[in-house]
Amino acid sequence: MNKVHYSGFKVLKEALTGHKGWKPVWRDAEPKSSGYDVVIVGGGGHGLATAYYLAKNHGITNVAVLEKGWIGSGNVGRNTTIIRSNYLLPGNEPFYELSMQLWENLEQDINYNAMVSQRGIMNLIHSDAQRDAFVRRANSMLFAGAGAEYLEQDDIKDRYPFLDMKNPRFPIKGALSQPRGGTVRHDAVAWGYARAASDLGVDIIQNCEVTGFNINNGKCLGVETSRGDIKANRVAVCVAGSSGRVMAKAGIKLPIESHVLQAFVTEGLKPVLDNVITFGAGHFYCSQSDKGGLVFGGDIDSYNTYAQRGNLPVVEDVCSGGMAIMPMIGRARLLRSWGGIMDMSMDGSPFIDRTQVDELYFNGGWCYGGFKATPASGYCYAHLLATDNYHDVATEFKLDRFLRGAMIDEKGVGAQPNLH
Amino acid sequence: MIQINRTNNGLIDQTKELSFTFNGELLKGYEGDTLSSALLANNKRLVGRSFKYHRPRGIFTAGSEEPNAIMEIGLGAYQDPNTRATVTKLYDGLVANSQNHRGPLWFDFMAITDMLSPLLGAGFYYKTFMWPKAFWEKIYEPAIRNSAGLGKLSKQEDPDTYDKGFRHCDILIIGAGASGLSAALVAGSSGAEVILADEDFLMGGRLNSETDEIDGIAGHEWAKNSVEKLKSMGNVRLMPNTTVFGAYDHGIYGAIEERSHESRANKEKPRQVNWRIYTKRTILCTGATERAIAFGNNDRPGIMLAGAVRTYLNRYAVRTGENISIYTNNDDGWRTARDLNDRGVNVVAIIDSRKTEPVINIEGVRVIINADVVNTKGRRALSSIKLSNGATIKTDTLAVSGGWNPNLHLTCHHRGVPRYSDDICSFVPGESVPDGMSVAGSANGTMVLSKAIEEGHNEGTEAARGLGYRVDYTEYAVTPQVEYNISAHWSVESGSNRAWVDLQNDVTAKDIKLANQEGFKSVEHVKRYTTLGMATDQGKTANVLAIGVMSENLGRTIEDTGTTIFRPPYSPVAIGAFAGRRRAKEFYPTRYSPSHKWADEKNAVFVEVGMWYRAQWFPEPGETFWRDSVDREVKQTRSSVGVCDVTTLGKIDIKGSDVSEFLNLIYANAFAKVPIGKTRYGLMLREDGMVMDDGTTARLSENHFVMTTTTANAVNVYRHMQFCHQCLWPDLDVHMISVTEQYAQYAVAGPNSRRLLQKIVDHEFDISNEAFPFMGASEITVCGGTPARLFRISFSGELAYEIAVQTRYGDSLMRAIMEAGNEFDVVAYGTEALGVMRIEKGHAAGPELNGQTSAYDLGMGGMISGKKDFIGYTLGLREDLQRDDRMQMVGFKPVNEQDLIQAGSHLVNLENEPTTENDQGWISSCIYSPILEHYIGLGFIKSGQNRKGDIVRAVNLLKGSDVKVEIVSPHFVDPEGERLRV
Amino acid sequence: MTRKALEHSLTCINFDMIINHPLLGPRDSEEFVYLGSADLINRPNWESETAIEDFHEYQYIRENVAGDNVELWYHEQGDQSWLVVTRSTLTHEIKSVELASDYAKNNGRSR
Amino acid sequence: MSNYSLTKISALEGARHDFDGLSLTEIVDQSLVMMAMPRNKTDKITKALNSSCGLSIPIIGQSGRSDDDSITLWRLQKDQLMVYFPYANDDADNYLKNKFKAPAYYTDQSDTWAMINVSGEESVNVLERICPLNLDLRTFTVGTVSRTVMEHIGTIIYREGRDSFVILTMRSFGISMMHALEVSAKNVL
Repeated sequence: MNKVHYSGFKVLKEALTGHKGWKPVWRDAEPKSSGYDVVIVGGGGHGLATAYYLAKNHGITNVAVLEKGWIGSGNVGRNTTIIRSNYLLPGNEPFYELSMQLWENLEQDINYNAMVSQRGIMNLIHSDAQRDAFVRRANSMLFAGAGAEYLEQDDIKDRYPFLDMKNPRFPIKGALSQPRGGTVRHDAVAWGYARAASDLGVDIIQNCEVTGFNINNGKCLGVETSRGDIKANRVAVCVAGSSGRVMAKAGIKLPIESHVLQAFVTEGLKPVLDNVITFGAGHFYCSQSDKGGLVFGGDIDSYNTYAQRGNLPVVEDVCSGGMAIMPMIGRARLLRSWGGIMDMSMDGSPFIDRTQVDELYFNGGWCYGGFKATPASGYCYAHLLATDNYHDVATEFKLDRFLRGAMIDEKGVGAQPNLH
Repeated sequence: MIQINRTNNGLIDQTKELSFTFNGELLKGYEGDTLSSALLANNKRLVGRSFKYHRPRGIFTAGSEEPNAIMEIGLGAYQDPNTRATVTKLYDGLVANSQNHRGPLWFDFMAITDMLSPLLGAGFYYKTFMWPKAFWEKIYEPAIRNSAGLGKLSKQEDPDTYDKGFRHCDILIIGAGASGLSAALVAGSSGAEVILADEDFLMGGRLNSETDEIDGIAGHEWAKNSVEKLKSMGNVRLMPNTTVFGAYDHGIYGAIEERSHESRANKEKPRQVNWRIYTKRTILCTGATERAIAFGNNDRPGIMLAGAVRTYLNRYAVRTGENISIYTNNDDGWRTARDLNDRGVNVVAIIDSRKTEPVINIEGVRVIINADVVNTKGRRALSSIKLSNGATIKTDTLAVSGGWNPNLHLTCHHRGVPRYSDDICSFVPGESVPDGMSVAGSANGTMVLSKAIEEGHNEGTEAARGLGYRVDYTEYAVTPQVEYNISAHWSVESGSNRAWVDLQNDVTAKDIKLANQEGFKSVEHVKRYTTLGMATDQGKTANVLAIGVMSENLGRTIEDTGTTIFRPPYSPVAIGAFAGRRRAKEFYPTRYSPSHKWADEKNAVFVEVGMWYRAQWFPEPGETFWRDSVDREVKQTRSSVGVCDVTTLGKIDIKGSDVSEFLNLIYANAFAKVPIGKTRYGLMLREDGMVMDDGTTARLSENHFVMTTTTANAVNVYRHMQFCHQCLWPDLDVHMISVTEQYAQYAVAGPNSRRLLQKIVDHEFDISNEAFPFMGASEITVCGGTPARLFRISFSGELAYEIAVQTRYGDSLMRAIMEAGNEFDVVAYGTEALGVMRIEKGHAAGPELNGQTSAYDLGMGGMISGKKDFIGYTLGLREDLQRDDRMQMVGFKPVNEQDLIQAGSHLVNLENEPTTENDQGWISSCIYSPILEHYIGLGFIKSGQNRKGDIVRAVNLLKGSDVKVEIVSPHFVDPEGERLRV
Repeated sequence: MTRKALEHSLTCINFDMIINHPLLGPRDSEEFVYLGSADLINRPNWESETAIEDFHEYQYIRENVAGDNVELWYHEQGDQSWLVVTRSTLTHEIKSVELASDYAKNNGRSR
Repeated sequence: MSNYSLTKISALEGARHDFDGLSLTEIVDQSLVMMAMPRNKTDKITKALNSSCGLSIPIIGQSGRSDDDSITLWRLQKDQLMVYFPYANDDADNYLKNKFKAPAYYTDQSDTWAMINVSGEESVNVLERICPLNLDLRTFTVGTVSRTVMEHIGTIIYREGRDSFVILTMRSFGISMMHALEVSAKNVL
């Protein structure tokens, strides 16, 4: 295949020659009858990243990524684009920190501008109890080398004069900031990984829905799809919100429920917000995209659903959260809303693991933290698939942890997915 | 100043002149105008600049689909960015400014980007700006962000208020055009509860824009009469100015009612009301939106939709130019020529892309059949057009019609998929629409007026009958049948000239082609790669056109190409409207305890705890620092007596013959045999073995218990108990009711607490240590016969009681206690002193009961009964929860007593560095103990219960502190618990 | 804990449907709190040999069906009854609603 | 005897607000008692209520009145009755226990609730801004009683008459509820 290297010069050259030289960003491949070393089920961010790192880090290139619809049509295409590594528990923090480091070098690595923008993320603090909890979290971050800063009231007021510092409900007493946090152009992550993986020989097969698994005395030999059977030495599922549906075809039940998370964007506005503001107490977080839209979200709709749509009270709840803390947004208009299906696990933390079926592997349970995890998820999943060993930062994401009582429950709300 | 483009008549009041300004220029319009009709009347053609290339743009439509004429309206904090001039009702004093340009509108410095456009094609930014690495955030991105975006937010608090409301009906009719009105007339006549909503301030829909006759009178007259008829029906509610923006589950619809006219007159009144409409049936009569045709330079001011030209002419009495041409691929375009001609406006030419006979014969108008417009000229306004046959025509306005697209958005809000219809060359509602919804009129693809009216009537009848209403009203309005013929025509080969598809986001046919060439073949991919349809108009004029262009590129049927998914809102909604009243203090309701007024008089400093306002401390004169007050409150309580309002604790009355058995199942410790008149501490676990809550439960009589929970968990614990009863043990005779609000409850603590209470409690009740020992509970009377409950329990570690009276006496009892306590120098203490004393005593609370800790972790493993089933028993036995190297709760004190320990610090062994690997635990709670006169803390450390005496580092990298602390017992004060029992 | 518990009690009312209460008729689901699968009614026997495995399955493993889900809703701002609702997770259509106490008894729960 | 005596205060200290077509008034000196009906006692209770004062147990969502109209029964829950009646003393539960002689568990709830009367021809127009229930007279008939949530506050609403409602919220929320009603009135009237 003939690769195209992206650069300013290339863009200039093409501009002068009518853009005739641009090739498809990735090859639209047909399933190989000879089969694959690894078949990855799910052409979202995690699946495409896994394919890329299998090829790049482990030299495994006889790989297919199967996507039911069009690549990036899942949660990587519908989220609030935030990246951060500000976790509390040792089971999580080093993993998300690896992810952050991979984000920091992504564009040069895959030669695609995903607009990784480390504009900083700020968690607002309103009470002493909340401050103590955030100090504990900040130290987890600092112990892991992720970086964290405490912002005093005055710093916040100077940077964000439009925040309601003296809100009678949520007086802003300070904030925990991770300067390395930020946002990424979400669709571009899928396209960039697809392009890089495709260039290394990975087959990306769209409109190819997995309808079953070919399992013979406890061993997975391949998948049945809407485009015929595909042989595979190893099958790696990572289908986020569809985890329950897909794994059921292999007869596997999971500690996961599917819920919908809505997100919202306003009409385009001139720059007002230069970082990510998280207002946990009011269920609201917000950033501004390069196009000028305020991108914001809040809580999940809290009932099991596979319907990619939410309902009104969440919209109202999230917007009132926004009004409580930045009352200037009252006259900004909500332009679009969308719903993503979240694979909510029983402790709010993910799985990257083998299953009871040989050669069938599972990656899921990302809740609404999946986007920021994309690079590390692909990196560690590829590591497990290639070496059959858990990557050092992903040793806790096992499916049997509830049986052992080794939950990774950041919020401490227990086995109730809609509260994580 | 005269409005040079204003003609006669129209549905406006030309006797009521209104003044407004556009970019500082004072202009006039009339009552009934929109901002756009008034601007056109004043011959304002250039009204804005495009998003990406800053191209000069003019008014393109006459409705909510407007891509170009979006402005900043209002001043200061009242400024509304991105407001569509086409739906803004003109009012006296309106201030409008164009947006997204540097320098004056007529000379935008940013127009340089238009010159660079070859570089800036679809997705160019994904391919560059990567070197050098650091430049993206420092240089490229800020530059992009500043040139992107549209209107400006004022950055001031929104001064307007908003409200919310709930309405219910049998039949919701969305859209008050011909079909909507017909549906409403018949549904209304049946007696059904009907709501008729329309986004326009004037009901009638297209009838107000056209010259059709209905029942022998002008269509807009018929609409007016129909509205009057509906007004007279008690069971019909008309909601003009109301946009139904979303279809939600089970017949719930979201709608925004615009009331700016009211809020401008009276600032107290809401600017908008967010209605939640509950309906059994819905009839969607939202009409259709016209689309353009993509040809070279089709974006110049003066090029607009043919239907809009008619709207301005017929409804607003505005001619959009002096020499107007029409370019169409359907019959409807010809009506524009006819209407203009009838009103004496010069029509230069009609260009029809079809091989067709003239649809309407108009004297002296040049008709060019089977031809296309390929290019246009005119920098800031259209001057001429070039045709495919080589001819050039001078014209100042080009009315374009590419056909009409049904407004079927709401049929897709439950992810229904529209179907392509060759008859109208557009998408029509598909099989699956939201339950209870039907569609009528042009929203359903029925473009012929007479049929649309019939359809509305039939759907109205159907809906009413379906709900069991009788329908006698069978005649419906008649109008001459006018056919609508169209042949698909999406884009014109226009060589090097750009043909615009999405006017607001500057997406051209070439951009779509490039996206396809680069492998973006799904309509969703194209949308995301080119940003097509993602502007404030949500692609209302662009999407279908783009799908047509894509299908041509890829040689696919339009059906196969499909559409993107329509999601709420139908048109953008102000965030303030969704928030409604929930702002500032009104974000949540507020709960006040019975002693609030008294505490306020005592200058208490309050904190919000689960909506309750609780006193944190009571500053005395001269106390400047909060800890002065807290230390005093603690010392005085421990040395004599203190009083604290604990009304906010959850209280649950539990009655029935099986209560003991029930409590034994929901508490981890034994509860089968609590004697009457005794209180017992209870530890409640979640099923996963983690601690959920703790509290005390007293047995007042054989079948009557009263439980207390923590303030924060009151609701959850009650819910959990209801679950256990109704879902797990339904046959137990147990009846629960919350009495949290029924009783005011005060803790009276300290060595003198008994002596104080003896002055309050009626003397027939003996509360001596012998008669009423530790953990006693009793129903008594106080202050001369007022019923009360007395419990001898202690959170502070002192001799202490909690006394409860009916809330009506709460204020009075607090005052009485304080008065009776004078001789003991009684002190009122708040939640901070409470916190200090519970930490001195080693009681776990919020920071320790954080949902991540088990009874064993908290050192309460001994309480767990192994002899019974209870919630949390079995899963609490899992191997990892039983490991003895888990983090266990202990106390900490600084090795150097001057040192400050900080909550949130992590713990590492002396020889180790602060890293994740070396992390041993953390400090959960930390206070200065006025009794011990140094800081003490509670926290969790691996194997803590066996490490008493060890010295470790408490590291807080965030605040740069690192102190040596000793692991000690959490019980700092009176570890043996002697004081409780005296 | 306080703030979290407050969030808990509020996040739980974040949905909007109409639930046809067997005793009260159609009610906005904003009055309800959602828990999850009605399997939570079938609490295992603590004395069984495999108690830990059974409780693990009971507490953590979910059918997570794409289709009709039998689930528990609590009418907190109503009559405080727990309901067993059969609802499609694909369309949100509600097929049936019954009192959890009846459902529990029919599934052999007593005391 | 103790030397102190206590004086009682109602939740809203007798607040009253009048608007054009609407008045909001705190209801005082009314008592509210919850009767929990043990399993298999329903028949006995039914008989006792009837013989004591001619009350019959209404269906859920409805109310019933005693012969002399003084006592109102609200049926909000399967195994519970709420008794709403004019009584100002501190022993409302025992008073009813003795009056009814019905074998139920009686719990005084008089101080659990703040009680507000909303009356006037604008009542429904004002209430529709905060009340999700359909208050159309044909649906929410006189005598209908229901629990719901208004402005995030758990509420009981009882229709006394065509244009007269009783709104109950937990006592500590009383001020917030009165505020919500005033704002509705200001926005609408």
